[in-house]
Amino acid sequence: MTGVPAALAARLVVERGGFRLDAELNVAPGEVLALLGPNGAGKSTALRALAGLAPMADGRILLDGADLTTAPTEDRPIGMVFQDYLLFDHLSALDNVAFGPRCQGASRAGARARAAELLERVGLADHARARPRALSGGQAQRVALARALAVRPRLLLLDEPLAALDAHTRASVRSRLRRHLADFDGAAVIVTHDPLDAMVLADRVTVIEEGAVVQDGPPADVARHPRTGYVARLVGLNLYRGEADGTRVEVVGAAGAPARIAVAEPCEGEVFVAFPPRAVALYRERPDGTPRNVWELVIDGIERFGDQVRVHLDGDVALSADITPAGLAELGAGSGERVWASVKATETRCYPA
Amino acid sequence: MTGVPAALAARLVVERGGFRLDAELNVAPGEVLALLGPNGAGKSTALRALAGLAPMADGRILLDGADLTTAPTEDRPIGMVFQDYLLFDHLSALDNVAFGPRCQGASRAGARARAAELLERVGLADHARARPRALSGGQAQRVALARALAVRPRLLLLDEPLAALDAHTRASVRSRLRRHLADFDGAAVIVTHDPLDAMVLADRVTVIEEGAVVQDGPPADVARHPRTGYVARLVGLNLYRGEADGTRVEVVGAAGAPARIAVAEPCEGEVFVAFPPRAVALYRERPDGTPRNVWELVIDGIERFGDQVRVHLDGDVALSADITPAGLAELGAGSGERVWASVKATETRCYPA
Amino acid sequence: GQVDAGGQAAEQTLTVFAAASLTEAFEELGERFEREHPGVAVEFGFAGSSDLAAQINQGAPADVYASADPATMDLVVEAGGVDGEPEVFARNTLEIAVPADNPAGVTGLADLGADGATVALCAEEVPCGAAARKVMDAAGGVEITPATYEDDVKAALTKVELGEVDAALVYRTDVIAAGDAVEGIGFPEAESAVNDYPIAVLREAPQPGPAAEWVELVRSGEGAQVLGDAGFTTTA
Amino acid sequence: MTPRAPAGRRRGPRVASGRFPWLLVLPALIGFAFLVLPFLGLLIRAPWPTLGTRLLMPEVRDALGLSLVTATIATGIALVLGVPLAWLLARTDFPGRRIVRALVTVPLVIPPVVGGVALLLVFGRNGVIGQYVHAWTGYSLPFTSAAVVVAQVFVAMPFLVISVEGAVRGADRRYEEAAATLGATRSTIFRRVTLPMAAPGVLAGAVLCWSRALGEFGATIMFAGNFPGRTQTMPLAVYLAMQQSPEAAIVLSLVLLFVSLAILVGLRDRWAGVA
Amino acid sequence: MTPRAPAGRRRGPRVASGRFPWLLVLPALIGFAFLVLPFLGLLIRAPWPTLGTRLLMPEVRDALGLSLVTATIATGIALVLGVPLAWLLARTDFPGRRIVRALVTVPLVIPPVVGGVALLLVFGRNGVIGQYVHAWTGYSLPFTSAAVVVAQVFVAMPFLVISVEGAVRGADRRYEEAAATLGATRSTIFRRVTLPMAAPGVLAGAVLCWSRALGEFGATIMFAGNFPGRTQTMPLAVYLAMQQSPEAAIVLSLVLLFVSLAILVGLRDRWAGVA
Ligand SMILES: Nc1ncnc2c1ncn2[C@@H]1O[C@H](COP(=O)(O)OP(=O)(O)OP(=O)(O)O)[C@@H](O)[C@H]1O
Ligand SMILES: Nc1ncnc2c1ncn2[C@@H]1O[C@H](COP(=O)(O)OP(=O)(O)OP(=O)(O)O)[C@@H](O)[C@H]1O
Ligand code: MOO
Ligand SMILES: [Mg+2]
Ligand SMILES: [Mg+2]
Repeated sequence: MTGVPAALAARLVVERGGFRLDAELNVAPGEVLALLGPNGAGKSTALRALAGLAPMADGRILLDGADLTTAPTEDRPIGMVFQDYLLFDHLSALDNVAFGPRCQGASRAGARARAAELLERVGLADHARARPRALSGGQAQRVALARALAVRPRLLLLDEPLAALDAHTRASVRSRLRRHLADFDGAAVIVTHDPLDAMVLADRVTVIEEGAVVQDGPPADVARHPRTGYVARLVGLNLYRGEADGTRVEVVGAAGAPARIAVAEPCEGEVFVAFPPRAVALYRERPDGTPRNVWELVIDGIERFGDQVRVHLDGDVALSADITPAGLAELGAGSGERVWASVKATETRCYPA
Repeated sequence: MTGVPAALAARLVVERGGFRLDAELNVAPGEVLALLGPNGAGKSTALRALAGLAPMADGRILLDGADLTTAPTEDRPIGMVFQDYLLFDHLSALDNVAFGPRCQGASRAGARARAAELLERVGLADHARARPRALSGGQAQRVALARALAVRPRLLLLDEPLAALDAHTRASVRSRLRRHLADFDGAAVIVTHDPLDAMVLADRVTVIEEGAVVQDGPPADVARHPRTGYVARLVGLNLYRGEADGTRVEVVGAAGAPARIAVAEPCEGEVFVAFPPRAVALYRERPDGTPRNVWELVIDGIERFGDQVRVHLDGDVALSADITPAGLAELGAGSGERVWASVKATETRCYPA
Repeated sequence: GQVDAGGQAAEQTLTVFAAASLTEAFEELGERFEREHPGVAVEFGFAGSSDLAAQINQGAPADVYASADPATMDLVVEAGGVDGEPEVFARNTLEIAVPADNPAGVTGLADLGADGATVALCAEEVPCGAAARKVMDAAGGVEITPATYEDDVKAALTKVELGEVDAALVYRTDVIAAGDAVEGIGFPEAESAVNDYPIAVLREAPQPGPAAEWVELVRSGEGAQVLGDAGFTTTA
Repeated sequence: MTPRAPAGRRRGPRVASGRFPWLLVLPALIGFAFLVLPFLGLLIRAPWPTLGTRLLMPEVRDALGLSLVTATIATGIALVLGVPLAWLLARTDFPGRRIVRALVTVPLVIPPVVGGVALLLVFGRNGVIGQYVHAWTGYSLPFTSAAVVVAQVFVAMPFLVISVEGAVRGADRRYEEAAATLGATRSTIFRRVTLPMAAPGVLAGAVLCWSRALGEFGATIMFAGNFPGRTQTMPLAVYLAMQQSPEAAIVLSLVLLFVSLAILVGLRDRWAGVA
Repeated sequence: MTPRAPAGRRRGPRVASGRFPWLLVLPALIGFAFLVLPFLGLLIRAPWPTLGTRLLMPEVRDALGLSLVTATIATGIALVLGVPLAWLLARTDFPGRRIVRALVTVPLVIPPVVGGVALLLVFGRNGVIGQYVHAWTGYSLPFTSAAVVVAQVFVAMPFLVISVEGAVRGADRRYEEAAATLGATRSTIFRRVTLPMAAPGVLAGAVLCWSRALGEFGATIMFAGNFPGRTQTMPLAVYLAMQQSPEAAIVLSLVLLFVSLAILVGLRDRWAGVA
């Protein structure tokens, strides 16, 4: 984190119950940060701390140079979308969205006009007068989104803003959100479980696990060089950590026994090795030929996956393989059966740990 | 719907405000039905009607032959996961799950034991004593899932049970849920926005749009032969409706002007034509060669999409194309520019409308 | 402002604080007073004597105080609130009140001590209770164990009217006010506990002139007649 | 009185009502019967023929009017002062909050007549505060219509404060957090979020306060005196009627009751939450 | 009394309190001052030296004990009967529900003394119901300690019913639906979901009810009479003391007050919701 003057520079330390969050978040002006992490990692807690809703045990929040660490919530120039929406049930959708502008001193008519415009933008102009309870889950979340955008925040905090949206609405709200975020010169932090959201919307990704930052970088980097099992699964890669010696990497296998993976480019020391599931070929019999990585593994589970089939395998090296339904039929093996898996060394990527 | 004795046979008619749901749902014993549809289509409303929480204007609910149409909610052998969880905040996670068994007459100890087992199953044994407010969104949803399963329902109703879960938990809860559903000889109806959930979990898919059933069938059939734009987008296909005459299909283009698509297998009359985005090739100049479908289109938007790039195009025929980032770089075109798109006739599928 | 019978605005308002038991008699006298003193309106504040004493001691703007009990009058006198000496203008004596059908067949004080009769007495802290104590002592040790020591004479009387008690020791004025629902039985020992009603002009009276005239009216023959109709014995 | 599913504006009605909830309905019926039986007793015993003439008496009309006006003003004042107090008790944490909350119940526990004495001690012409007011302005509060209102506020406001506090405490705080992120100050949050959410509780508190003010007797007669047309409210008129006969008191009480019932029945279920 | 962020068990404390909410705090302070100033007046005026001797008087101890016991029993009865009644009013829809709700407020509006008369008319020896009880069993309710409790329940239960109804009405109904899908009957839902959710409101209602019962005077004296040790509660003792001097009444009132304050301060913020 050098050079770029950060719009948001924060170290968040929050303690609650047995859980402790200690994470540093930095977002440049106009940048969108995606916060990824497994359930219970502390993503919502981090957003709450940024909003001034969770007390910080330590740390500091700087936004556009101003210290917000102890600023009360209502004085922070933020907009927030909550994981469970929290729409005011006694107000119509329109008045929910107009609430923020009203608080900022807009006239009733002005606030409503802005609210109407934002509802239009999220495709809910027809539901302006509906009460939140009369909205479907997806509609409610779009109103929440509009409500947060209505205050023209300098820091936008979004807790899974697209989770309740159907595929189509999601794509369209996502691209509208992206356009809005592109115009936006403040900082935005968006929590999402969908790697696609992160890839499309975010300029940078910060991954939190158990309250601590485990990885941070541009989405493509993170996708290509996952550093934890969680990230690897998220971006759909098989990931291993081991000791490299040239093009041979010694990794710790699933059973604890060491296993070896051949890689294309030589590397040294502590490294990660990753390869995509579709790079794995499966055979009934031990294959001959070029692939230097061949393991005999047991099928642990089979899932349909789009127009592919994902086969989970266990053994010296645990991995997932994506094959076609036709391929699976040809293989003629089911759960619990032993098969051979091969991966070409050129399909693997090796990078320092 | 013939032959199979339905565990659930229902026609649901619900009217609320300006919205009307009129849908027939049939689920065989042990079968899992996925209810898909855009936001506001009436999926939650359908589940509420099945649970006896929304008054039916007409229709009928038969479960295992018994008429539940007018049965009070508490007498229906159902388990339900709500879109916003609705966990009891004054009870611990454990007692939330034990609530149902207690209502069914289990002893306090027995109910707790069952609850503990179910929490274990959803991976939350550690959080048994936590209050719902102290749980993260994903943890809360897993507790809700356990609570619904705890009553050993004959009809399981799940409203987006996996939406708040992170990729890893999602995969593991999904496969555990699948195993549980496999053991389950009742009927299950699951609302989801994720086609993957539907593919993995469901035996049949019913698609609702604007309160009416628009498509129904095994997941693979629905995925292969979408009948509405919503379903097509959901399963990632470009879909058109038109008049076939042999291998030429006349479709109504985006601008209302007729366009022509060449297909491989001859068909006649009203048909759908579908092809996947990855079957589309993009060129800066008009390509020569075999593809008989070549259109000049305008780039409407570009999204990163996993390790691919999805390009949205508009013109005589609106379509999406998936290409590699390298391909996009080579194409050297951005939003608003004109490019040529080609699709091989053999990549298209044609089926009666 | 106050409007008198003639429709002209009253120039003066005389404020009389009086024990609630005087309500009917004083209202009647008030009408006469206003007739005789055009330009003066009489305003009453009826409440329990002790409430009134407390109000006066806290600076209530009253001209006259008529109490049902010398002890409460003394509270005001001790606080220096009275102009001159209080004067007794009426007396009240106890009677035995029984329901109209007299279910317990009460004829005299001795019957109240008998087993089986449910009796209400006033508590000794209030005037009618103190009087009851005196008559019991005078009757030579008739000891009545009541079901209740009422703290308000009207509460005792109401219980007689409703037949919840067979008898109660109350004032003659109360029996008369209650009409046919209650029968009063006099008894000789009552003479030993006559209750005096004192009246006084107050030191901070805003209208000392009319106040004195009011006291005069109450103590006049005219006043005595009205009070007598209500069951009081009078000094005039 | 069979409980049916409500036509609830909020959620749709239940489809069917299920097993009849005797465990709830039975005690509820007993409780209701207990509260209204005495009322029926009064109705039976009331001297109906005299009711008409009573109603026409100007003193009764004056007293009734005064009661309604003062109780309504008192409720208004109690809302303005009491609702913020309820908020303070429910939503902030200051040293001694529990003691403050308990102190709010003082006027409930204190016998009203002593309450009236206490008011005199403070606001009377010789009172702790009243003496200065009187010395400087010549104004004296007791024995005026304003004193009636003050006595009613004193006696009835605690009901409002305590029940609104309960309602505010029961409201989901996360909505207040959401409002704060939208830039709402605590006052705005309270006015535009907390209060509408707690509306049913505020209405309940206002009904309690108004009814209690309407029925207030002891503090009023002590602090405001018993002057017809100025401070004689219905309960005071009832007290004087009681000097003559219980029947007269019953008639006046019934007049007060019917008017208050008519007003309460006329009130909507909820005032907020309806566009 | 600066409002700080609460240490709320439910949600974490706010980080900072923001602009000081004068709009809320100012009226709250005025309201509070208004409620406690008279109390301070009493404290100033109280004849402290006699307080000790008063407290040692057995009649005072008896009256205090009786007051506490009867008010607590009355509150218990009011909870058992009144909470279901509140549910019926808040959660079901039957013809005339509004009228029933208004009728519940009858005992608030009726002057307590008339309320006592009404109780006598129903439960007295010659009462509508009481005469049969008396004829068959020889039992007569008035003038017993039970009658004190009955009078208190009659006068105080409406406060509980109305404020609990407000709280139940404010509770989110969707949780009740969730409970129904888990097989809970309406009674179970009420007991295990609605009631805990409305707990702050129920507690508030119970506090109101208890305090009102503790301060109840008029209906008690009329229905139960005044017999030391049996039916003489503190307010009755206060009233009698008032007949002799306000000071004596003030001392007794303060005794009652301090005890009730001690008990209310000792109460937890919430009884439910804590494991
Ligand atoms: N009030 C609280 N008291 C105690 N622990 C809490 C509290 N709130 C949250 N936690 C714990 O803190 C951890 C982080 O919670 P948080 O809500 O930030 O997770 P998250 O990353 O948002 O997860 P999800 O993706 O499931 O929403 C969780 O383990 C949770 O149980
Ligand atoms: N109480 C109500 N009153 C009026 N209209 C309502 C009510 N509840 C729902 N609706 C409307 O009914 C329609 C269907 O809502 P429903 O919640 O069933 O949608 P859904 O398919 O579950 O959508 P989502 O995927 O967004 O959750 C929506 O248009 C909604 O606005
Ligand atoms: O009201 Mo009195 O003072 O008992 O006559
Ligand atoms: Mg979260
Ligand atoms: Mg829904």
